Formats: sequence, structure tokens, C-alpha cells
Amino acid sequence: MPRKNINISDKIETLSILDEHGKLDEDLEPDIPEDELIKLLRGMLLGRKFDERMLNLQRQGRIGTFAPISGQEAAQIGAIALLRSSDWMVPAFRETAAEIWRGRSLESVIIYNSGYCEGAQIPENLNNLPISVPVGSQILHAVGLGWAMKYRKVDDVVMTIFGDGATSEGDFHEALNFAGVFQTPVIFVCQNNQWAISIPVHKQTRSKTLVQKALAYGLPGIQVDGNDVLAVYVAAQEAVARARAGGGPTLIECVTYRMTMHTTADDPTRYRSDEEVEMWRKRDPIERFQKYLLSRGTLSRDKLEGLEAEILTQIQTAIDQAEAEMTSLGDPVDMFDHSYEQMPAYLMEQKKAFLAELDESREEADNG
Amino acid sequence: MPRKNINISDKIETLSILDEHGKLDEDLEPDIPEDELIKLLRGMLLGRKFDERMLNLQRQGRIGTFAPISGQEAAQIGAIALLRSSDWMVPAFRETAAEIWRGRSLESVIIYNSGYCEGAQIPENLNNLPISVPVGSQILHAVGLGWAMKYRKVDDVVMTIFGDGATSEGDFHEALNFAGVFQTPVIFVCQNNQWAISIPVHKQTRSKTLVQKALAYGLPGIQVDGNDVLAVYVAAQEAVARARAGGGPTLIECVTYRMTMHTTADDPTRYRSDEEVEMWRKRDPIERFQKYLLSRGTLSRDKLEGLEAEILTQIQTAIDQAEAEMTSLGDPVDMFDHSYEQMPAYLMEQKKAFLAELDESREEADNG
Amino acid sequence: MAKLTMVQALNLALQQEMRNDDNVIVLGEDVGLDGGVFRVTEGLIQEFGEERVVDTPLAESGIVGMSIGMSLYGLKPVCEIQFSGFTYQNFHQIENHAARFRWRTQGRYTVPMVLRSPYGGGVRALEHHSESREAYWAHMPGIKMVIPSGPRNARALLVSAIRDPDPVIFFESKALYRAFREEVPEKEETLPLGKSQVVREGKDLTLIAYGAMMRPTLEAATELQEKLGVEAEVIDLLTVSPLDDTLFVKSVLKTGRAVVIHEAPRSFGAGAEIVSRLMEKSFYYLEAPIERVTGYDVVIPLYSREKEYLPNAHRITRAAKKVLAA
Amino acid sequence: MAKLTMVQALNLALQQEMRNDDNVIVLGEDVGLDGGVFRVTEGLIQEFGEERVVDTPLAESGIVGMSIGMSLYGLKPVCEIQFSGFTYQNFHQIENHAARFRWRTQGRYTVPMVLRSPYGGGVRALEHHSESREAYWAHMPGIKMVIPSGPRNARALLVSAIRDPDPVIFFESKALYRAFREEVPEKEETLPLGKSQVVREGKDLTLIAYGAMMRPTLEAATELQEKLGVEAEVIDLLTVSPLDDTLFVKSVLKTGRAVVIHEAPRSFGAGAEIVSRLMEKSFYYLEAPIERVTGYDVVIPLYSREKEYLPNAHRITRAAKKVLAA
Ligand SMILES: Cc1ncc(C[n+]2csc(CCOP(=O)(O)OP(=O)(O)O)c2C)c(N)n1
Ligand SMILES: Cc1ncc(C[n+]2csc(CCOP(=O)(O)OP(=O)(O)O)c2C)c(N)n1
Ligand SMILES: [Mg+2]
Ligand SMILES: [Mg+2]
Repeated sequence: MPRKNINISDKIETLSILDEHGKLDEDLEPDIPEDELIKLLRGMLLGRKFDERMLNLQRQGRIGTFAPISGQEAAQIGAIALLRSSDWMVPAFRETAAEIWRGRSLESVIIYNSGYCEGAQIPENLNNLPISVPVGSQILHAVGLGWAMKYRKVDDVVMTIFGDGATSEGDFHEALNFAGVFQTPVIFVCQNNQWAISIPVHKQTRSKTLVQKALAYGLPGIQVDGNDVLAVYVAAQEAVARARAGGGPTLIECVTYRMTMHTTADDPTRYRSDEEVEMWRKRDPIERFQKYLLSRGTLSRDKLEGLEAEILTQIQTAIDQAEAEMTSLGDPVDMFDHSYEQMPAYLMEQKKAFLAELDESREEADNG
Repeated sequence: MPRKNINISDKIETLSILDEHGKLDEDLEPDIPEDELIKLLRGMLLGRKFDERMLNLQRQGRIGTFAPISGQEAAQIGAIALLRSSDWMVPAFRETAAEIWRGRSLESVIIYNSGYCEGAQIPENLNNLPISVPVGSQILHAVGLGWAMKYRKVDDVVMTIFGDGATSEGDFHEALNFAGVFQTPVIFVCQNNQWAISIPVHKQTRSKTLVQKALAYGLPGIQVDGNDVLAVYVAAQEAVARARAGGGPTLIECVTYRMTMHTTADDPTRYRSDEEVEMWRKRDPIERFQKYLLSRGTLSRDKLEGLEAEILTQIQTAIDQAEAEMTSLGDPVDMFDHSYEQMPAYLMEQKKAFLAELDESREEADNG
Repeated sequence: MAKLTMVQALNLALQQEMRNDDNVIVLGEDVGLDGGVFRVTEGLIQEFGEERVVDTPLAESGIVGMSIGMSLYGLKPVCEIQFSGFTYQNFHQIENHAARFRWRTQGRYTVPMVLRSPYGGGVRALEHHSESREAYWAHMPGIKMVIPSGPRNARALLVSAIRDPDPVIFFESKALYRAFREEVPEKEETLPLGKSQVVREGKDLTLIAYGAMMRPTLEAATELQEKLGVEAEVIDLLTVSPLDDTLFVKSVLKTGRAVVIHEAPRSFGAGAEIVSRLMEKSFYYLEAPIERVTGYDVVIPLYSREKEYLPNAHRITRAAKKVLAA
Repeated sequence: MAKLTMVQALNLALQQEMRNDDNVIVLGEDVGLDGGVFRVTEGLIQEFGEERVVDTPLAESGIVGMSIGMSLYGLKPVCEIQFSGFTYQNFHQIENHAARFRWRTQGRYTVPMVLRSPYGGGVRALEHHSESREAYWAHMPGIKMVIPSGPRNARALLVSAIRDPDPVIFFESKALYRAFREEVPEKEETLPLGKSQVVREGKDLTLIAYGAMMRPTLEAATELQEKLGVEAEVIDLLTVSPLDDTLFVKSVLKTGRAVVIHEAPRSFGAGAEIVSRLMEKSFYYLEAPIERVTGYDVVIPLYSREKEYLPNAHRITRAAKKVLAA
């Protein structure tokens, strides 16, 4: 073998269907039922409106730190919509729209972001993992779940979501490598929203795309316009079908944008320009999709207004209910629960001591 | 952008010059001075002979666990030969031939493998790191060294060596990614010897080559026949030149073979076939290179015998000297040294207590 | 009953649990054809196939992260990390996740995995192969840290660990792997996690140890008996955390004197917690300050000097005498 | 002298050391333009450029491993890990390498790096953002574990840490970052690592704490004085490891009574080592068992319950009274 280029057999593709002006590539238009299209729009709108309201609540001091998703609605909903309920979702921490699509209640989000662990409770019928804060660490859990599904010979799949920053973590690498070796039914959805807090993606890695990292693991990869819900949907559909059929994992890179701050504790003006934000605003995934739906007659202005109003009511109801629920939450002694299935003796002693102190302080407070 | 294949701009090449029958691809023959060729052969022979002798010593119980390098002489020497003394070497644990090339004494290897930390001492004039046992972990140190060189504006480079197994570790990923982003002058030399203990490389990763992992980091990569010292040399020469000129890092995959056991504690017959070993024996890097040197008149049978005899003497002298040295090593109280620059008070107390106990036991032994 | 080494006893536990429950999966580096570098998983791949005995790529965080995912699906992974000196590569997966899923989801998801790993010195190994850092894991809420001291209890504890609904770090002393044999019944035997044992009764002094240190500790007890007529009570912790302080506190309430032994570095080691519990629960009964016999606060030396680093019967006896003289 | 918050004081230390010595390099996630998520590195990139203030990819092992390499070349990297809850991702690089290069090479190579990281609770943060696990690092031979308690000593200790020839883990309490201001001299000031301080003298009782816990501890001391006329001596460890036991032992030899305070989980926490040292070095002077006031042995709860998890002046006073009554 003299010097020659190595032929990489795995395909790395890129896909866009609906461009930023809402113009459709008709050859590529997927055949999605109308009610599913409306469902997608609703999921995206709910994501956006809820985000705006949460930001509001945070500014009013009614909830704590919160990571907004605005701009990533298509990238989240377009992908997660392909799962059925027996499939599993393994999110990072900025997938609120996807979590809600998967059945998480708005109330639980509010409660969690108010510092109550009760908000992380996941109903028994949902196959969702809770949010994972340590960047990239959850990707491996998806691979383990996928391994277990394959072992149990069910045809469910796992979708895990993570950011562009996560691709730098060792766990990303180990996860994709394991998935390749064991051919687990996992769809890796990278939300490349251009930023990891203040670090732009070109300082995160020198590879021109994130999707090409799939080549390191012998996986197929596809990069999609992440603000084009049709493209995301189609890519996810292919990947899910492949995984379900035993064809193994896929890496999907959704090229999108975090339109607001990293979290409510962040000030993005420190590190990025208004022009950049403006440019991406023009690529808004929701506007684009609405244009498409309006133009094909699936949606009308009236219907859209009705949808928005309904969503705002849903959000308000959730806030009211969450705030009502929270009045009865927060007994501190609960912190001793769920450390182990059976509380060890020494922890029991600590709990007792805690209760005794609590009683005592209350007495003192009563007396004082 | 409709669906299309992504064009990966970085080149991933493969190179072979001297095939397993010693046949030369004359178009590719590098122009290496004769004395350098002989030096390369000597380095490889020394590696092999020392290995054989160490195995012997281990079987006789004269040294402890030892990781042999036989089969990887070309992959090690061909690469390391390109460094100048101000460059740095960051090895894993199976690079004894390369370490010796870089000035490590045979004595120190013997002493280290006899369980004495004194054997890890590195003379001030050598820019070598000591062996690194945790797989893959040292690759990051090379990137930090390279960063520092770039910062100090010197044109030295770092070469780090690791195995095929190491490419699965998160640290491998983080290191190559950092090197790409910071364009540090680091040459990553992967010794793909087909096995990580009992795991063959196709169970290590699904990517068809290891070198294509470079694409994940936007790095150039080259796969070479690692049993062909000329190919390794040429690939390393290019990579070193590029790094020295500020062109950044390169990944080199040397396709080679671990001809004997993982370490002296390992029994490879449990997991691989004799046929496989036999097949690779035919690709022996030393025989091949000798044929080439003989055929081009650089080497004669006589000269070769002389070389071998000289090497055996060198090894015997080293063993004698190491064994002599060791008689005066091993004062256990030394274990308290070099924990910190200044020994903390509490450690001083422990050292005192240790000495007191030692005295007492000696007394007891004298009295008993 | 067969006389088994600890390696064989652990192998028996794995084999039987795998037969009992097809949720039990063994995974790790070289656990398949190679049978593990210490042969603890020998023969399993032949009986259970590659489906249940999984050779993984060389990546500890991968192994543990994948085990967590398997656990969340209801499997019971028993992963092997080849040496405890390489469990730091997966430290974050245990700290950030294995230890917390139950708490994080208020009981919805649990991580019933076992992480087995050889620990400790005494086998003339390379750097990183002789580590003893159980204190890291013992300080981690949500984790159980178990260390057996012989073939029989190793087998019984491993069975319990596999069945335990919470994540268990299971350290196996390399020095004990083949050091001696014990009768190990073919029939199922378990030992409760989180319970220590009195392995020798005595009234003069309490010796508290675990794992590889049980042997020099028992040797010291014998020597104390034979040379000085001192009756040492010896406690084997078996589980380091959650720490069972009932037996050793009870013992010290009786003896008033104690020596704590471990091979890990002394400062901030597991011994400190034992001393603190005794401070809190037996102070008024203490006749003398409790002594710690431990490794020193340095990296365990390469093997030419490791014997002097590791506590031995002589050092324990010496400490006992000091406590007795006080 | 300017009145600075701890964030400003740390920033001053970095700025001055970077001016003094071009070997000093700051690196980590978001330390550049963003100035660090807590703004400790604010303004540094403007003064020293991207060459010396390095925004890294999101990879903690990468950051630390690279820092080790930089150190081996003679630089003095000061890396930031964004929250101490993410230092586990780089645990192996510290355990396996930073802590050992000096020993491994018998002094030829050293790792004079500093790993700065915000630790502790009290700022209503998300999961993993309120961790207090100094005991892990304290148990690691070769590592120094430093925790300042206010702007002035934070600045002085950070300067010393940067100049120290050995690797230092430097934890900064988020709760203290902006809690109060202190006079911090513009002129260079250092404090020796490995030395504790008596911050309040007293004869009746010794309170031993560090970091964020110094405030409730001093509050408790005041309360004890004012309400009960009890004179508590208060010791600020400043360095957790190597642990300086001279001052607290001396103090307890005088007072005979002690309370140890930390916010980390109790079992196998740093407090246990302090208790053990006192057991060994002051036993015969102890009038009562030493009390520990600490976090509980659970994951620190999300913020609605964290106040009850964290030790406060009330709990410390209560423990002090118990010790005094005994
Ligand atoms: C292991 C780890 N390191 C650091 C952090 C702090 N942190 C939280 S989010 C974030 C950036 C994540 O970027 P990316 O993966 O692109 O996701 P995005 O925030 O853009 O959704 C960082 C550094 C963390 N949570 N976990
Ligand atoms: C982090 C870590 N995990 C596991 C080991 C045990 N171990 C030592 S060498 C080895 C295989 C290494 O394979 P490779 O990287 O291909 O290098 P080779 O041994 O073939 O030279 C393993 C698993 C280790 N030393 N470090
Ligand atoms: Mg991002
Ligand atoms: Mg190999």
C-alpha cells in the first residue's frame, strides 16, 4: 500500500428543506399528516411561550435560575416527535420543549426551578430521564439504556440530546464509541446552538462540522438546519427507523441558535454581538414554519391566534397550580429520604437529631 | 442547502514503503543518510534484544512485571528518531525502545522494573516524561507541553505515544480536541498493535481505521505500516516538520503488532490464535529492514553480527551495573521523600514514628 | 463444601447470580475470553455468552456510565474496573449520577449496579495498581462501599451487593485473591451489607479493621494473646459505608481501648471516621487515646518498599501495647 | 486600602501575579471575555490577552491535563473549574498525575499548578452547584487543599498558592464571593499554606472551621459570649490539607472542649480527621466528647431546602452548649 487517501465509507450528509425565508425545497418535502404538523407547531409555540413566561417569573423572583430554549424549538420538537412512548428520552438541561412534548408537566418544571426536588419526579408511565446538569455525562446513560433494549430484544430506541459544548467532553467520545461497538439503538441529537456559555463553537473544536465526529466511531451522521423543523423531522425519522430496525446509532447535528441568555444568570452581551443575534433572529424556526403552514393552508391566522391563546391559558393555569402546590411542599426533613432504599442507621440518627433541633428551634421561636 | 454529502477537507492518508517481503517502493524511498539508517537498525535491535533479556530476567524472578515491545520496534524508533534533544517525548508504558533512543539508560529500566522509584529518575538533560500507566492520560500532558512551547515561541515539538486501546479513553478525545483548537506542536503517535490486552482493535471501536479519528478534531492524519520503519520515519518527518513550522498537530497511526504477551502477567493464548501471531511474525519489522539494508549494501552480515554482539554486551553490562546499584538502594524511609517540596509537619511526625519503629524492630530482631 | 480461593469464591457468586437472574450482566475490560486479569470472571463467557459477559472498549467512564443506563432499564450490571487506581476515570459518573438517581428522581429510578475493583498493595505491582482509597467512596452519600476479607464473606457479600437495590462499590484485595482458601458452600449464602462482624471476642482491647488488613490484625490478636495474655476483640467492618458503628462502639464500651487499622493513607482516611464515632459514642468509656495503624500520607511506594508501607502484625501489636499501657 | 469583595480580591491576586510573572497563565471555561461565570477573572483578558487568559473547550480533564503539561514545562497555570461539582471529571488527572509527578520523578518534574473552583451551598443554585467535597482532595497525598474564608485571606492565600511549588486545589465559597467586603491592601500580601489561624481567642471552648463556615462559627462565638459569657476560641484552618494541627491542639489543651464545623457531609468528612488528631494529641485534656456540626450524609438538597442542610450559628451554639454542659 503506497501513499493514498483513505476512503471513509460512512456518509456524512447535510439536509435543509425549508429555508430561512420559508421557501420549500419541494423535492424534499416530507409527507407529514396535517394534524402532526399542527402538533409540531403547537409544541414549538408552547416551548417559546413558556420560555418567555419563565423568564418573566425569574425576573420577578418567583423562580430560580432557568435555562431558556428560545430558538431551539425546531431542533428539539422536530427530533423528539419521532419517538413513541415506549422509547426513551435522555435530555441535558435545555430541552424543556422536548420534555414537555414527552409528557412532562409545566408545573413540574416550575416547581423544579423553584428549588424543589419534587419537580424532578417523573410519572411511572413516562420513559424520560430527568435533566442532567454535568455536561455530556448523560450521553452514556442513553447508550446503557440502548444496550438494555437490545438485550431485551425490544424494538424501542433512545434519543439523547446534548449541546455543541458537550462534544468536547470525554463522555461524548466514550458514549459514541461504545454505541458504535455495541450497535445500540441510540439517536444522538446535538443541539449546536453555536455557544457553550461564552465559547463559540469554533473555539470548541477545530473540526468544521460537529457531525463529522461520527466518522471517529464508524457511525452515520447527518447535519441539518436545526431551525427547519421539517429537516430535523426527516433526519430523525431516518435515524429512528434505522435504530429500530437494528441498524444502530446515528449522530444528528442540528445547526441552530440560542436566541437568549445561557441561563438567567448570564449576560450574553459580554461575549457576542447584537448583529449576530439579529442575523439569527431572522432565521427564527417558528416564523418559518408558520409561513410554510399558512402557505399550504394547514394553518390560518385565526387558528394560530386561537392556538396561542390556548397555550397562554395552559401556561397560566400551570403557574397557578404550581404555586398552589408549592405552598405545601418543602418540609426540610424530606431531605433525608431516597438516599438509599433503606435508610442506614446512622442517617436515621441524623434525621432524628435534625427533627429534635427543629422542634427546639420552633419552641425557642415560640418562646422568644 | 439540500441534502448533500459533506466534504471533509482534512486528508487522511495511508503510507507504506517497504513491504513485508522487504520489497521497496522506489518512488517513495526516503533519503536517509547511511549512518542514520544504521542507527535506526541499532535502536530497533537493542529494543528487541533488551526485551528478550528482560523477559528472561522476569522469568528468573530477578525483575517484576514487564511490558515487552517486540514487534513494535519500527513503530517506536521510526517515529522517535525525528525528535531533537530539545523536543519532548511523552510515552505510555510500552515504549522502552523509544525511551532508550531518547537517552534513558538500560539500568534505569531494570531498576524501575525491580520496584525501585529510583529507576524513574530522569537526568536533567533529557526532555522525557516518565512512563504513564493510566491509559491515555498522558496525551493531555503532551498538549500542555506543546501549548507551553508555543507560548514560549520556541520551535520545539512534543511527540506522545499511546496504544490502540488508548483511543477509547475520554482523555484521548479531549487531548486531540485541545490540540486542534490551540494548534499545539504535538505529534500523536498511536501504536496500533492490534490488541489492548485481550481486546482486538475491532472491538475497541467501529471506525475502520484509528487514523480517521483525526477528522473529529480537524487534524491531518496518516496511517502507516508500522512495521516499516521507512514509512514511519517519513510520516513522522512530515508531522514533525509541520509542527515545528507552526502548522499544528498530526495524528499518526502505526499499524503494528504486539508479538508477545501484554505483560509478563498475561497469557495471550487465552484470546488469540497462533496463526495470527505467525502471520505477523512474517511481517517482523527488523527482518524486513535488515533485508533492505543488506540489499542496498548499507549493512553486511558481518557488520550485523558485530552490532548484535555489541548490543548483547551493552545489555549484560547494564544488568550487572543495575544489580550492583540495587544492592545499595531501597532504604524504606525514602518513601517519605518528594511528596511535597517541603515535608509537612504531620508527615515529618510519621517519618519519625516510622524510624523509631524500624529501630525498635531491629533491636528486637537483634535480641530475639 | 469446596475449599476456594477468594477469586474462585467471587467467581462462584457471579456464576450463581447470573444463573438466578438474567438481569445480571458482567461487563468491563478483558472480562470475557481473558476471564479478567485476575480471572474472577473466568468461564462466565463460556456459560453465558457474549450477550451477558461483555468485553468493553478501554474506557472506565464509558463502562460505568453505560452500567448506569443499564440499571435505569432494570438490569443489574456488575462491572469490573481493572484496578481501583483507574476508578478515578469514572469518579464523576458515580458521584454525579450513580449515587444520585434515586434521590434525584425521588425513588423513580434507581441504580442497582455493582462496581467491582481490585484494591490494595502487596502483590508487587506497578504504579497505580496498589491503591487503597475507599475513603473517597465512603464519603459519597448514596453509595455503599464494601470490602470483604476472605473467600467466604467475599462470596456472600458479592451476592448481596448484586441484589442490593443501590449502587455498591465492591473492593477486592488483590493480596487476598489467592492468599488462602476457605470452605465456601455451594448453596446460596448472603451477608447483609452495612453490618460489621465480631470475628474474635475479647475484653481487653478492640481492633477494628477490614479487607486485607484483617489478616495482620488477627495475627496481632493471636500474638497479644500468646505473648501477653491480652484478649483482643476483633471487628471486621465488611462494609465501610454506610458505616455500622454498633458493634465496635459496643465493644469499646466494654474494652475501653481501641486500635483502628487500614492500609490507606492515614489522614482523612476511613479510620478517622471510626475514631470520630468512638469519640461521639464511647468517650466516657475510653481508657486511652485510640491509635490508628495505617499507610502513611504518601503515595504507596513501588514494590521494593511497599512492605514497609503496609501495616503489619508487628505495627498493630505495637500500637495495641501502647494503648494498653496508657 | 480598598474595600473589596472576595471576587475582587481574588481578581486582584490573579492580576498582580500575572503582572509579576509571565509564567502565570489563567485557563478554563469562560474565563476570557466572560470573565468567569462569577467574574473572578474579569478584565484579565483585556490586560493580558488571549495568550495568557485562555478560554478552553468544555472538558475538565482536558483543562487539568493540559495544566499539568504546562506545569511540567515550567509555567504556572491557574485553571478554573467552573463549579467544584465538575471537578470529578478531572479527578483522575489530579489523583494519578498532578499529585504524583514530584514523587514519581524524585523531584525532577513538579506540578506547580492551582485548580481554583467555587464550592459550597447557599446561593440558590442548581444541582451539582453547591457541593462541598474537600475531603476527597484532603485525602490525596501530594495535594494541598486550601479554602479561604474572606476577601483578605483569599487574596493572600491565592498568591501563595500560585507561588507554591506543588499542586493546590483552591476552593472558593460562592456564598462568600459577594457576601461582604474587607480592606485588602494593594501591596502584595501572602499567607503561608498549611498554617491555620486563631481568629478569636478564648479559654472555654475551641471552635474549628474553615471557608464559608467561619461566618456562622464567629456568629456563634459572639452569641456564646453575649448570652452565656462563654469565651470560645475560634480557629480558621485556611488549609485543610496538609492539616495544621498545632493551633487547634494547643487550643484544646487549654479549653478541653471542641466543636468542629463543616458544611460537607459528616461521615468521612474533614471533621473526622480533626477529631482524630485531637484524640491522638489532646485526649487527656478533653473534658467532653468533641462535637461535629456538619452537613448531613445526603446529597445537598435543591435550594428550597438547602438552608436547613447547611450548619448555622444556631446549630453551632447548640453543639457548643452540649460540649460545655458535659
Ligand atoms: C461537566 C460540566 N462542566 C461545566 C458545566 C457548566 N456549564 C453548564 S452549561 C455549560 C455550557 C454548555 O454548552 P452546550 O453543551 O453547548 O449546551 P448549551 O448550554 O448551549 O445548551 C457549561 C460550561 C457543567 N454543567 N458541567
Ligand atoms: C485507565 C486505565 N485503565 C486500564 C488500565 C489497565 N491496562 C493496562 S494496559 C491496558 C491495555 C492498553 O492497550 P493499548 O492502549 O492498546 O496499549 P498496549 O498495551 O497495546 O501497548 C489496560 C487495559 C490502565 N493501565 N489504565
Ligand atoms: Mg451550545
Ligand atoms: Mg494495543
